[in-house]
Amino acid sequence: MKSINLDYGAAAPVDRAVLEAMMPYFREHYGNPSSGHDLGDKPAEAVAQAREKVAALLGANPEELIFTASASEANNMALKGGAAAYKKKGRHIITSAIEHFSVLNPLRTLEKEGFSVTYLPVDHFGRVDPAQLEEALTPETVLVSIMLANPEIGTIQPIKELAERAKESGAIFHTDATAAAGFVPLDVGELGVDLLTLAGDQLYGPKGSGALFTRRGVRILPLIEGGIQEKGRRAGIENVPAIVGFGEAARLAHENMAERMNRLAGIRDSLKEQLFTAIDHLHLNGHPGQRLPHNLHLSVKFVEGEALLMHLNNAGIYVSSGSTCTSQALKASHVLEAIGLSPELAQGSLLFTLGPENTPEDVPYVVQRLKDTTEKLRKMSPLYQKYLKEGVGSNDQIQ
Amino acid sequence: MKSINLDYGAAAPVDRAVLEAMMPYFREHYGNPSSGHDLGDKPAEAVAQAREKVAALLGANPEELIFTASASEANNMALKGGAAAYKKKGRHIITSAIEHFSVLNPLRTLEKEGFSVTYLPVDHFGRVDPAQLEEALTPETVLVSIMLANPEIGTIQPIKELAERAKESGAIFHTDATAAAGFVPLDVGELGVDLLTLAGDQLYGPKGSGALFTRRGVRILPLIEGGIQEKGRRAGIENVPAIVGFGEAARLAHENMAERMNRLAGIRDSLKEQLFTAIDHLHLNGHPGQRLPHNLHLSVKFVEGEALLMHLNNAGIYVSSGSTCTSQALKASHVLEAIGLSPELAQGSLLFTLGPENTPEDVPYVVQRLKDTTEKLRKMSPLYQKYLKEGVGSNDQIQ
Amino acid sequence: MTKYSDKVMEHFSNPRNVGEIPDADGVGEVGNPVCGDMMKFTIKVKDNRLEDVKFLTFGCGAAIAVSSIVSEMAKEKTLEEALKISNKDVAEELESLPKNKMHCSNLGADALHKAIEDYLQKEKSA
Amino acid sequence: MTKYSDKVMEHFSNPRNVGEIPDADGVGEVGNPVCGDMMKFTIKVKDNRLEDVKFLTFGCGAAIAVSSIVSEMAKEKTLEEALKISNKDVAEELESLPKNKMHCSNLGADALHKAIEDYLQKEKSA
Ligand SMILES: Cc1ncc(COP(=O)(O)O)c(C=O)c1O
Ligand SMILES: Cc1ncc(COP(=O)(O)O)c(C=O)c1O
Repeated sequence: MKSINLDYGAAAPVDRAVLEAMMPYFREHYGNPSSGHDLGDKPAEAVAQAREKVAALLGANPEELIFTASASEANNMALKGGAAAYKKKGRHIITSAIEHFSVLNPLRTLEKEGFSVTYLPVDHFGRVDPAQLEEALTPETVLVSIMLANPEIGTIQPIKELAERAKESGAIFHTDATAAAGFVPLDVGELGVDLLTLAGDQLYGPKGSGALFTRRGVRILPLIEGGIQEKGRRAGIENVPAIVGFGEAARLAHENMAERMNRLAGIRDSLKEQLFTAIDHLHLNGHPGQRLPHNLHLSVKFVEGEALLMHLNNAGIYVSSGSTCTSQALKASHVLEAIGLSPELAQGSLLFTLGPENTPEDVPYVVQRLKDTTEKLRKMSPLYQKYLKEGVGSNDQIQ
Repeated sequence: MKSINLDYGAAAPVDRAVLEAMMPYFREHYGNPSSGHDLGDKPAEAVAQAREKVAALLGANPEELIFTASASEANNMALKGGAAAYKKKGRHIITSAIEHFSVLNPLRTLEKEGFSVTYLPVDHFGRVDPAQLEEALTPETVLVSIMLANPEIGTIQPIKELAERAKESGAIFHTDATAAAGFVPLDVGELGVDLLTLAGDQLYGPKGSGALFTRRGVRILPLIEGGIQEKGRRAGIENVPAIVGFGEAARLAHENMAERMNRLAGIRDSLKEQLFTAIDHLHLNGHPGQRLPHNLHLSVKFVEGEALLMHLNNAGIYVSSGSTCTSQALKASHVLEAIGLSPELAQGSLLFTLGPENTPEDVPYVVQRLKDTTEKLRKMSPLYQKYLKEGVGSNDQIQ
Repeated sequence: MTKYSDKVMEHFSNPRNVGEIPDADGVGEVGNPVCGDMMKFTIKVKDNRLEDVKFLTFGCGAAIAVSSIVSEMAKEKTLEEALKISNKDVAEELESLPKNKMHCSNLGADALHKAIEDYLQKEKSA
Repeated sequence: MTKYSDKVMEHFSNPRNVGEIPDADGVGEVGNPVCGDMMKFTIKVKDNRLEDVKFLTFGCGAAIAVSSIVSEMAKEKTLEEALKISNKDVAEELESLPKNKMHCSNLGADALHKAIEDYLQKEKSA
């Protein structure tokens, strides 16, 4: 049977070259980088080199990187650690309504601890308006956290403009670049951000690798305290193979950025065109231009996402959905709600994240299967039957 | 050249079978365990199986385990999360003076936040006295954290007795079993602990794997918030290969416990005996009987640890020391201070942690090299020359 | 993938009694797109028996399978028997459902009962 | 391992002038075991020159190498020249030391100077 993954945002295989780079650090150069003897030398060197490679991807200094075990950890550290470090200055934080839960949930906790948080709305494309940020900033605002690109609808934020506003107001600016790093050129200098989260597993590196860029001079309190690894900013023995893999994945992403972007965007665009040609009543979500090259997000009107997903799954096609029923928490995507998508379209949402194993040849098969599935499900959809009879329900959409 | 690692506590190679078990999860079954499609199935199953294996090592229920990326993370979560969950009940915490920094440093932070912390002393063997714990407990005490075994001096604590006292007083009991798990039979039921930290890399599993046992009904607030992985108790995509490796390492440790203990203790005992026969003025640290089977800790009188370590290193023998100069923070070990070791003996301390690649045949070579090195360094030691002349300085030790 | 039993998967893949009876004797609708599931049952009654049962469902795999199974269970039953089909009966018939999908098993019987009540209501007022 | 230069490693492995001059003209001791390093320099003076310099050191690799290098630098120098040997001179001679070991480079010159001052003190009171 065919197996076509179109959900690489959920997980991607570790790149072959990356895994090869990692292998010697499991059993051969297994030492502790902090050791006072030779067994620590190779691992320490390897970590230093990986730090340089990840820094190069971001245009950062290697010392400005703190390695973590995940993007979630880096986000928690940035927000809780930043809030703790600057709380004497003020207790107001600004974020957007479409952040990942590893940003939103730490902020909920900070709210319980006496911080106030402003959740900026986004437009129908999922963009935060710098003017709205400017309005929300107060002298009490110590931290602003707005993601670089949304992993679901793919929309890329005007980070440079947003960071500028924060800086003018004297607030620290954090951006969660987890979905973007490796797929969009990034330069922390140009962006003007103070803190930036990324993860290795999103750019074909290993799970268990993440980092927080922390601009020199920006203070955050550590989340995991103990030993003096990462200069005391994140305790625990370095996960050397994961860090090495992260470094190599970052190097490859940096070197092949343009080629990867073009290849992925090419397949994505052809998938989009062919789907919209083959199937009626599709609705594109996210920004038409300012979006991740490997991301396509649409709603299949009149049907529900889990049912789509199950039929596609049985045809060896793997996607995800922001529907209520596909979420383990049984809540429709907060991102789709924030862009003002109707509940019905949110239920029929499909997320495609393209990755290394996709080819243009995948497209026709996927289109045919989604067309068949959609027809089958619409045949039993009370909403579609109503639309056929009454002609309503098709244009009650905001855009 | 020979290469004899006697510092496996710092890092050990991933067991060959463990690495083999991990391999399919990097590129083949690379999916996200939370996915709504088939790519998540194998990874989710593998994580569930690993959870059972680690639980079996501890006599715990699988649902009582929260996977983390390190022992440090688990300790931080236990202490900060436990303190936050129970702070309405009281703000007093008890620990010992010889805990790992990933326990001590979070407690320092909690002190800044208004908790008061009692640091129980230890005797010359490094043991906490249950009667002293009983005295220190107050109705305000919400948390007690005492390690199962010390990674440096190897001393094993009377955890069952200590946990009983805490329980009687209504406090949650946490034990850091990082150094002990896999080398000492553990049963959370019998021990009566509420929270227990362990790490995969200490038992020949991969770096980046750890867990916190959390007894059903014991509440701790999460450290890393976001997605609902680990039932919302620890966010971030599961590091599937690391978790699989941890599980397999735990299974092997559980199955081979007695054999491993005997083998390691056998080599350790012979190393100890031959060293004490060959070299004068050695001083055994830690408990003579209640200690980890793979741990030997001694002080070489009149000489400094880093110099010993460097000479041994050049002979392909890798050990560590609690001396000032071998610590990156330039502080002598707080553990050696807590057991009342004189500064001079602390400087000359050597830690041997035996591991999988050690054999009885290593012993004579190590003994000969340490003897040569000691002689060479004593020849240039002002303390030794003074002792030779005046006969003092040899017995100014407490034990 | 969400772990459904073979029976649920079979009904999801090949749902029975899909559609809408044009001149139905009773119509029952439950749910709405906000909560993710919506079901519409139409029934044809003859001699106090459910001569025909059809459904339309907007919803997840479980919702579709539940609709199909309920329609099968109900067909040819007397109205009294059909009204007695409980959520528990449906759940049993399904063999198993993941915990977070259990609410779907309720929707099916609810929609069927609504359709029957609609028929009885019309009968009364006729 | 802690990154020492080749020169430091060479002196650590083969320290020169180890020992204690039995009838020394001057003795200088610095440091103590608590801070981890302790050095004792003994000197023999002839015609205002350091005819012999010996050291005993309890301490880390850097401390041993520094002692050895300082003893070599001082030997045969006049007392005035030897007193001018600065921490900076020692550091340069060592080629490099890890940052957290820089304090060791100070100890060597300090101990030597103390030994010379001890000699000068004795001369004065003699
Ligand atoms: C007892 C104990 N606890 C915690 C830790 C921290 O482990 P990690 O550095 O893997 O987080 C160690 C490390 O050796 C340890 O020995
Ligand atoms: C934008 C963004 N931030 C954070 C995360 C959290 O990543 P992880 O689960 O690896 O910690 C994700 C996960 O997909 C993400 O897309």
